[in-house]
Amino acid sequence: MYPTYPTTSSLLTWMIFLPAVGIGLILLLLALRPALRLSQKLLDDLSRAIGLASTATVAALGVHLWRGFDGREADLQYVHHAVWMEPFNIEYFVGADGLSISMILLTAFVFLAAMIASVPWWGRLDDEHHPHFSKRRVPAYVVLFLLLETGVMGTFCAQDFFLFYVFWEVMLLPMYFLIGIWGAPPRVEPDGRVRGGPYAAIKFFLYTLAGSVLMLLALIALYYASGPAVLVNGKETAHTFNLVYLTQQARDGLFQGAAPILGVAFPKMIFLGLFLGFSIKVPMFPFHTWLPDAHVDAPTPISVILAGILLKTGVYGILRFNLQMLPDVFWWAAPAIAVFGVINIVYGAFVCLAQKDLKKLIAYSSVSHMGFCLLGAAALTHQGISGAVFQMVSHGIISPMLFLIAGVIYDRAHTREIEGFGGLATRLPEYAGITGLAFMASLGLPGLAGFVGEVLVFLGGFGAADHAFRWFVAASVPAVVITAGYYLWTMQRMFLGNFNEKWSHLWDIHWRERLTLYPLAAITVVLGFWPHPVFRLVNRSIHLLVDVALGKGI
Amino acid sequence: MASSLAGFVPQIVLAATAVAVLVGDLLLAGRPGRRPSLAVLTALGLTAAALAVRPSAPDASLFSGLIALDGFARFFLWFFLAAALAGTVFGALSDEVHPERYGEYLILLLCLTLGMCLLAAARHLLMIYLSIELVSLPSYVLAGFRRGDRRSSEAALKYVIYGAAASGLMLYGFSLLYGLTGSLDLAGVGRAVSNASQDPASRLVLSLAALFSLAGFGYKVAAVPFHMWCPDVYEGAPTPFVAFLSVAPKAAGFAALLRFLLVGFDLGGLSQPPPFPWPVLLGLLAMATMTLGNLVAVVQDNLKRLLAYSSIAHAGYMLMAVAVGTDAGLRAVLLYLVVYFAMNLGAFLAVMAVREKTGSESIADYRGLGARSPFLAATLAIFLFSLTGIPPLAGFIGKFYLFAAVLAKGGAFFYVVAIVGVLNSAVSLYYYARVVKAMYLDHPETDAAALPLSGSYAALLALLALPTLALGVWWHPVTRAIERSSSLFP
Amino acid sequence: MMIGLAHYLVVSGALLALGLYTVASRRNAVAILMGVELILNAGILNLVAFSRFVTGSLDGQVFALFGIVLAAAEAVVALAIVLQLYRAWRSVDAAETREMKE
Amino acid sequence: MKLVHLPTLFLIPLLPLLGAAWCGLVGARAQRRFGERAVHRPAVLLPWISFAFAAHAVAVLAVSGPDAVLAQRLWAWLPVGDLDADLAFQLDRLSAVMCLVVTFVGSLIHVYSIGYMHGDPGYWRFFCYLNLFLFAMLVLVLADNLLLMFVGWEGVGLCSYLLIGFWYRDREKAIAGIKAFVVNRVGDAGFALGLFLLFWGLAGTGRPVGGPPDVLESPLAGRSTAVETEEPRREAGRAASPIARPGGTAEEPHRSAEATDASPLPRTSIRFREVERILRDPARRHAFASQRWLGLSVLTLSCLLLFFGATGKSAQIPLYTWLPDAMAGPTPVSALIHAATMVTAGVYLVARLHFLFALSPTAMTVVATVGTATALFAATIGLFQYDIKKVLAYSTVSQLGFMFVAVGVGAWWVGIFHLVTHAFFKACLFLGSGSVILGCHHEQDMRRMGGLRRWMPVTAITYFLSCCAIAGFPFFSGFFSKDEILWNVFATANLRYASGGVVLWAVAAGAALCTSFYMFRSYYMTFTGDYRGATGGEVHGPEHGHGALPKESPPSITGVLVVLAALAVVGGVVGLPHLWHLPNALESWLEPVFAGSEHLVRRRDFGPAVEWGLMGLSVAIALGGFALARWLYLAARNPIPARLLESPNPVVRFVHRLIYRKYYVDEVYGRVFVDGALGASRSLASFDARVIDGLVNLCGRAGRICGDLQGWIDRRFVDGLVNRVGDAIVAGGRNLRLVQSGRIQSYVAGLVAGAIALVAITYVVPW
Repeated sequence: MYPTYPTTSSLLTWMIFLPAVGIGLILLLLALRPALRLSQKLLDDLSRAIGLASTATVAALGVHLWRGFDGREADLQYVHHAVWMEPFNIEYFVGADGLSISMILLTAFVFLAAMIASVPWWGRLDDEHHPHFSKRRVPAYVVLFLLLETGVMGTFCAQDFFLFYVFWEVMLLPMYFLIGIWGAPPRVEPDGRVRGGPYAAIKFFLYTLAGSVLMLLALIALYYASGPAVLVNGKETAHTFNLVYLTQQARDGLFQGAAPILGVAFPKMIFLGLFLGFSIKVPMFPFHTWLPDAHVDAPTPISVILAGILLKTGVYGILRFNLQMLPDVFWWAAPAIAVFGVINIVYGAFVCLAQKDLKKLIAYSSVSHMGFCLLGAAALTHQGISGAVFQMVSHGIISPMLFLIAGVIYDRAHTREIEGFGGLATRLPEYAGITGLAFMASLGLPGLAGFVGEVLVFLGGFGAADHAFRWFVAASVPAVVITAGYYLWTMQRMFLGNFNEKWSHLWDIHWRERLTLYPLAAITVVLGFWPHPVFRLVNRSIHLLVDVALGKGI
Repeated sequence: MASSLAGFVPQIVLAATAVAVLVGDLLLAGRPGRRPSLAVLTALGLTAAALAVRPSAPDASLFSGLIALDGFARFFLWFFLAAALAGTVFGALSDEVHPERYGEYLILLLCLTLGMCLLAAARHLLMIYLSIELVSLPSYVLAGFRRGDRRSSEAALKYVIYGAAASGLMLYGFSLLYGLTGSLDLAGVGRAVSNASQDPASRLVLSLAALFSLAGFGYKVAAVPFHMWCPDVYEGAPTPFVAFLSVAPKAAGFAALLRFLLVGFDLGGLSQPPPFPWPVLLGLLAMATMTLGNLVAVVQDNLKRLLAYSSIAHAGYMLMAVAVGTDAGLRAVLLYLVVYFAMNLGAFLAVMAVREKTGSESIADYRGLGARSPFLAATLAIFLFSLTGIPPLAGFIGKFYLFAAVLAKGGAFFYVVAIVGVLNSAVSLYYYARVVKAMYLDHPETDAAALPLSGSYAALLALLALPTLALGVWWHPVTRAIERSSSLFP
Repeated sequence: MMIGLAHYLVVSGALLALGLYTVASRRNAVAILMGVELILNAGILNLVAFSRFVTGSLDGQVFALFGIVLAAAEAVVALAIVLQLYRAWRSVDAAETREMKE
Repeated sequence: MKLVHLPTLFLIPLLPLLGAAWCGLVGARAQRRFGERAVHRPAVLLPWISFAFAAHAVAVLAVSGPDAVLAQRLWAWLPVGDLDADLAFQLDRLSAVMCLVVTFVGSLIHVYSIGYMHGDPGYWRFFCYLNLFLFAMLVLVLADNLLLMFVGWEGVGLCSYLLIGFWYRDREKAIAGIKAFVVNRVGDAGFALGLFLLFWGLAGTGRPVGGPPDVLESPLAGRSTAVETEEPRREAGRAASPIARPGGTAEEPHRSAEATDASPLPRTSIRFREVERILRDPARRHAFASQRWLGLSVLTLSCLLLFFGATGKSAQIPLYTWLPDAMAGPTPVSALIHAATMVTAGVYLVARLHFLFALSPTAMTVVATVGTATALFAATIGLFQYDIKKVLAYSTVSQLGFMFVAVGVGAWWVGIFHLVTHAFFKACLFLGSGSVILGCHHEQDMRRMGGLRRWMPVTAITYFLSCCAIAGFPFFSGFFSKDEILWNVFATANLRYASGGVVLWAVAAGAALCTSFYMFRSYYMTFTGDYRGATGGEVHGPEHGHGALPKESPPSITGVLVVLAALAVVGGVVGLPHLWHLPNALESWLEPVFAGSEHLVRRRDFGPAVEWGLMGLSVAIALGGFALARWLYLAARNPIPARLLESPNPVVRFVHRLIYRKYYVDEVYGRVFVDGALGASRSLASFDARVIDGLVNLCGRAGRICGDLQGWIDRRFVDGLVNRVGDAIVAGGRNLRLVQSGRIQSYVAGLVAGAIALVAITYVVPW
């Protein structure tokens, strides 16, 4: 029988539900508002403060987690384990292993940055004719924001499939409203199509839900195929949602025996069902088209979260479920995944080259960079998978920077048309500098975080057992050149050349923006030369994944 | 006989309440406070009926086998009483029920409830027919309750004709069944039907009998192809009644159908070969129902009509689990009915509230509701997302159990059914989200004045939103209760 | 010759068919209701016939009695509704009284 | 090989980084507050200190024996699987030479920049970039593994981008920067692929040949490596690198001393020392060379890919086009980055990987051939340029070609030798040209100069001396190195085609001739005759206080020129030819580095007579070029050049235009690659917007359409069905009008039809 994981710490639970506490406080304020006779402004400021406090506390707990986590231990740590619903053997089972820990920490910090970016304090804000999103319906915004953090954090912590699914879906609703309400107002494109926040929101929502309903089926089917297990309270059960057990049973070949679904072998069908859901989140070509719309029309902090965190949930799911639970099928599917990864990389890069909207360019660059994760994971080598995970982290640091940068210019100029600018470096030197750093990091300049992930992915991909991967790498390496091309070109069009007097009213970045940008920049540089903090946490567990997969693969 | 009466107390109380209301309505005519006192009286009666149920009574059959007294019946008894209570309150709130005629409304409602209670318990073709009629006749009247209103009377006419034809077909089906099996008692039917199905000659008769009978149940649950009355009636009938109609009679239909199939046709599949290909037929019906419901709902502009189609779709989801025929399926349906009770009634209540303020049910007039009446919009959003089946809302749990039952059954056919099902719930998001979008993301071009929500509405919405939220994370009590009430008297 | 079950069934089948045809073809609401009555009677006739020829028990006939009563009740309700329809529409033409449609 | 732990090694690259940080973070404010002093004092001082540390390190190296290597390991950088990329530095005799050159010339040029950049608003930025460049270059030189080298490799690329586009307000300059970076990246892609191929090729030798890497590894073994990623010193990988981690103890070094050669070979590695050790092992070497991919031996392929990277960085065919444009940057930059240091990185790479290249004659042949071709090609372009910096740029490309020839024929030390001398005289030339440009108020066209010797004597003399050096006048530094190259080319037998040596020698000699010619041409056009430049103050930058006429530059500039010129003259003594039976310092210094590969390259032996003859020939070439240039261009008296330009002869015109327009290579590249990429991107973007999104929306719309359809079915089809049912009921459907009824009837008909349909279905489905 497999080990049952008794509760060792409630830290993760706190990290998940502290935002929920914040929500409770804000709702309480709203309820008591007539009694306390709070002015609108006071109410807004209070809710902002609550939001900041909750996210900051979560980040602090994250630091504690980071210091306490033992990377040599491949097993789950900080487990909090209790029976949730007897009838379906559903448990509340959260824990962190090397795979989730990096994402948990990333979530904690990116959300803090995003929260800071969504308050109008500590800086000048020119919004007389453009009402700034951070001043509209603030309590609702903060509530949804915190709900989103709960969902994401839970997704990364959950070790029970049902729990995972619940958190996975919890991410949807707040995102829908955050994009829809606080995003760009509806507008009519030149070609007559109506775009804008509402459109992007519903598109995102439908895409993701379409993916996740199939995941639901896979989840249930997996449950009924699973073997006997033990709940944490010692009760013997016939089936289980417990990921640890499911993994063990899958590796014991329990699912090969299961009856095929519609003529397809059971594990493969499950694999596909899960993979579809995750690959939409990644987003994998050709399911990526929700991403540009969502990123462009979401308010800055939400784009930050979308790019920094939500995309990672897809890759995380692929690693956590498709690879960890069904390694043999993953082995079978790896070349296809790699091909899609390559398409993401190259295709995304080329599409970037043609973008005129800064935010859209960054969005497509995300498509390109998430391709690395797919390629690296598919390579099934230590370097590849470490690279994929590190790429998740680095992209989770860099793309928030990029979106914050896009937000900076949009808040001032109320446009993101790259062509419209020019010579800004003379007027906004600090902004130009930080932008240059972010761009360089994103184009994978050695010595910055972006490089580590990319080079490891390439190296790992090149060493894959299947020599076709050498071709995949060779095919995607030129994309690096294209990436350099579009970033430098953007740099040149926005900041270099003659200063466009039209923008002489702009002002350089202020303290709120520094507060978000400089820490991220610092992390980018540090991880570039000293990625050890990440590898220390993740390598052990994810290498075990690969080894198992390889053991299966032969 | 006495023992039978002992087990029959709740129904008697119900009937007595109806009479009491009738008398009270006459006595209180023209007096102030007539409506509230009647409402209170009804509420008391319903509570009394609910209390009169003996949870621990052993399963038995009353009145020489006309009525079953088992957990199943008990569950539905409570369910219908609760629904009736909701109907009472809704009627009291709504301006579509004229205060002067509230008494009539209540009487009809109570008779209807009585009919449903009998229907859920009926284990005899005659009893089924009688109680279905007892459900139908007040429904017809209630559908046309708004005198002089064209739509209302049109709805009533359509309803009555359709319903009469359907029950006529069912009667014919019953008669054939009687001829085939020589018994009107469901258990007797069940005993005889399997060997009747062995003889090829009688197969045509059997399928005629079975499917004509199905027409009767199908029209109660509004399943394709017996659904066509549904949208028009929903649109035309007074909203409080529609809310009630979309939940209780549907549930009654499912109760009757389940008993009819499980007892009369041994859907559980103990006897091999099964007497009739119900799983496949119902599976096909389920797919057709949910698909049609969802797809047509997409193009609706009137929220009531949209909810009508969505209720058709939900009937499809539940049929899916009925088709499975297993115990898990049965429980899934029951759980789903509970969840559906909360979220659907809530949605209709919100519609009533908006109609009261804006006098309109078209989605266009929901624009900006999120700003104009935050609480109302929030609760409506909760109900709609729950109907979509998104965790952590109750609707998700309901759907989860349904799909779990289907996949547990397994087999290529049911995998297809399940896939169609989930795709449908993805589609359903589209039109539910349309409403939410209108409320939150669109801005009204007309006046954006705030819509103050009356306390009673707020309280009721909260009351219904609470289980919709709570059951999403803690549904254990309900499932435990259902465990106990899934026992069918043979 | 002896009148047997078959004859009854044929008649009831014919009644059913006629009833359905009436319902499906007539525009006048009252006429449609008559069609419904025909359908009901088809069922009732079956019940009587079966109880006489197949089972020999009386429950079929009891059922028939209930059926007749219910048919009457239904007719009452339906006619009332038709009256109301007439008040509202000044017409009992089912083809004209259509406001709600897709 | 003996490893010596030197704890101060990391300071050599670190100090310039500190300088860069200072200038970048507080430089702007400091400049506003305290003036330029606050910027350039630290920025110039730190490089000198790091030069001091470099000198100290070299001294330590010299005293600790011929095969000693200074090393320092800071921390594990990418400890993933078999990848042993540490943040570690090593200083062997090869990198020592580079390190000295870089720090010394670099520091000199910092000094020079004080005067040259005086008054520029971006003063702080300039020194920030310059320091950053030194940091990157030193990382490149001192890296102990390929991946860390790659960091420096791209870092210098970044700096050159920043510095070329330093005056970013000028769109042309910014574009030139982009071009430099992107072209370099193309090369870097090759570098990376070569690195991967090398790494996995070696890994492939760690096990039965041909077996796919990693797969045969049992999960257990994988687990063990995974375990140690936490404690990143692995027996296989690490034992060979017994360098202390930070806080490592002092006995580390001599524990390493006996450990190294004995320690078992790692499975694979990207650290130079380890790779060399692996390739020394005959079995592993054979296994490595016998792997094939794409029909080529992995060995050759990785060499070629790495060399492709080198061509990018060192501006060789086909990736040389960025260097001439790079002249858009400030002149000190051109001197430091685009003449002395960065562009030589490719040569350094090949020399650094001598043990790899030496194994593949094919790769060596490619290197030598490309080098020769570039040398001649660029030299011919240089003939007709008028922009003084363009002339120097093309001469740089051509000189780099010479260096590649040297390393390509296995005369690694000679390549390095020429690298050093070239660093001196080309830096001097560039700085001289910079001084000229400054003197002529930012005029670069030689046709608008002339006679400058009168006004700027120091510049003129130093420039002339450097010209002599580069042309290869006897006893000037360039003479020794270039002659050595030509001799080695002539004598090589390592090329893959018959008598290759002689052919290449001939071509190289031609290139040398051109070099001598256009260098003196530039000298005479610039410094002799009358001043043709614009007199009168109209072209003044406001920051120049002096008058209209050219004027000698400040001492911070001329001083540097003098130093460099001196070195350009005497620098050759480090590599005196054997022929003269004098000690050859450089060769003997580098001998231990290349010892392992010397025996792998084949060369023919000729008597000293031949060697003497060739030496005389090269002297003749140098003098010939000089004489021709003097005859044609001295004081612009000779009318021939003008007449040649005017000549109506189409052939002459064509040749002239062809060469003047640099053989139209830029145009072709622009058409093919740039426009190609842009076109592809545009089409893909529209594809994305239209097709894919379109498809998805289509699905969405399909749902809607189905919905409408369903509604439509409710409306129409049911009625239609009624018609059919009616037909059945009413024989032949005579009175259809009766059947085309209102909705209720159709509903009921639908009800009946549905029931009947279900009955029918029961006949289809199995019971």
